[in-house]
Amino acid sequence: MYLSEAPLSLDALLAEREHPDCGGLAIFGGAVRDHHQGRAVSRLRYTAYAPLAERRMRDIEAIARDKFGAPYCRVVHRVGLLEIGDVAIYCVTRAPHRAEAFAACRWIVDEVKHTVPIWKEEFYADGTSAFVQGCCIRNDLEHSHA
Amino acid sequence: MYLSEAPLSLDALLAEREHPDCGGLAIFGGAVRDHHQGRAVSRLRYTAYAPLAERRMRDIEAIARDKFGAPYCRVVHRVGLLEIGDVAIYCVTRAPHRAEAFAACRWIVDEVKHTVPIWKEEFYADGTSAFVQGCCIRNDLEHSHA
Amino acid sequence: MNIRFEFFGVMQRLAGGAALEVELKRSVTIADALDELAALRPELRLELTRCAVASGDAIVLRRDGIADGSTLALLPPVAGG
Amino acid sequence: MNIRFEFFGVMQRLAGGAALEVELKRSVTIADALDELAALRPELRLELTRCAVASGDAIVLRRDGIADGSTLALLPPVAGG
Repeated sequence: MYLSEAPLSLDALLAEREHPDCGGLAIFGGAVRDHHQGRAVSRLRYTAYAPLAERRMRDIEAIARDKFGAPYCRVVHRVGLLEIGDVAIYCVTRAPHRAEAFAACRWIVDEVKHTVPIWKEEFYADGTSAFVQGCCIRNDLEHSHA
Repeated sequence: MYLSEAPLSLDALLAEREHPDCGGLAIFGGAVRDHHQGRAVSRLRYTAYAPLAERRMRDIEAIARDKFGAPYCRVVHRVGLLEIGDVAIYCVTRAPHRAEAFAACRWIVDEVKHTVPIWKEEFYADGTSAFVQGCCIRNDLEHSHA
Repeated sequence: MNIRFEFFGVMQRLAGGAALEVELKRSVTIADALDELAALRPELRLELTRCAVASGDAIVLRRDGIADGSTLALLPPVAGG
Repeated sequence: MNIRFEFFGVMQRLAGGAALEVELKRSVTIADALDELAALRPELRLELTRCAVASGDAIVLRRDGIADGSTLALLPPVAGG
């Protein structure tokens, strides 16, 4: 499971497997903040293009396992309406030592933010809303026509 | 609570407070591995000098809050006999953004390992045991007589 | 040929809907198809330059060809996490 | 004067116990006290050079003075986490 309409469960991710060879467990959780760039945020909506999002999240996990030597790498992202304090993303990594676990965790979260087709719409206390400026994921800008 | 004979509860640490201004949650867990420097480990015993250990862990949290701008920093360490897979240390940090949360978490874990009077005795599959080589915490080596 | 465009993120707001089926007259490549879409819906033109285009679970390039009956997902800059 | 030494980590194994009460003859500083302990228990001498010394929740230095009835915790290199 990569995308979830239901609240994310850290316990479920932690229970997925036993890891007697992994001494380091790193976790990142990204929660909804009550403000962004000076504006009061009341809630968020995340949407995703699921076919590519799930494929990329799976690929990111696999790359991280190799790149950092972290045998267990998992990342999940919430979609739908979220309230302040709700967790939008959890990443859990396990590696023999803490350095690799931290590095893998950080890298995965950055990759998901920068490359996975997920969008964040902020709803403000004043009743307006806006999509948060993001990262362009075109990989053909040299060949651009449109 | 800084030192615990009972198994550490991550849920308890996560529930300690609400943090509407903190979007980044970083967690580190250090678990007992089944081997160390090529030897098969069957269990560990952690012991501590509690008066100084607890004071230092409290100080490390306070320094991390200031140093990294991470309003919530907590670290707990298990003492007593631990089995393979048992968690020896949990560190939980919350900050407005993920960079500070990760940095604070990493720094705290390193500080605890290097400066807090806790000792690790490894019991091997062959029935022997040894204290793990650690970090000297004397701060008066210039004035050393003994 | 008939192409179904699907809109995500801010594209959905700009397009006023989740999808649009269009009969394209002269398109051979993805780039052609986006040009025809922009001609039909000028309000999408600027944001289209920032969109990746996906078909199923893969990104397709502007120079790639298109087939009748395709669905193209238009993916503006992403902001998960 | 009477001093109680408490042993932690590998010091406890070397000393064969958790604590030792000693009547010191000629000690003024912590360094003196550790010298007298090492004279009484030569098997501790090497590891003592790597020990920090604590009194309550504070580290004390080799040059600090000692008082009759003190308890000194001997803390070898640490390895938590």
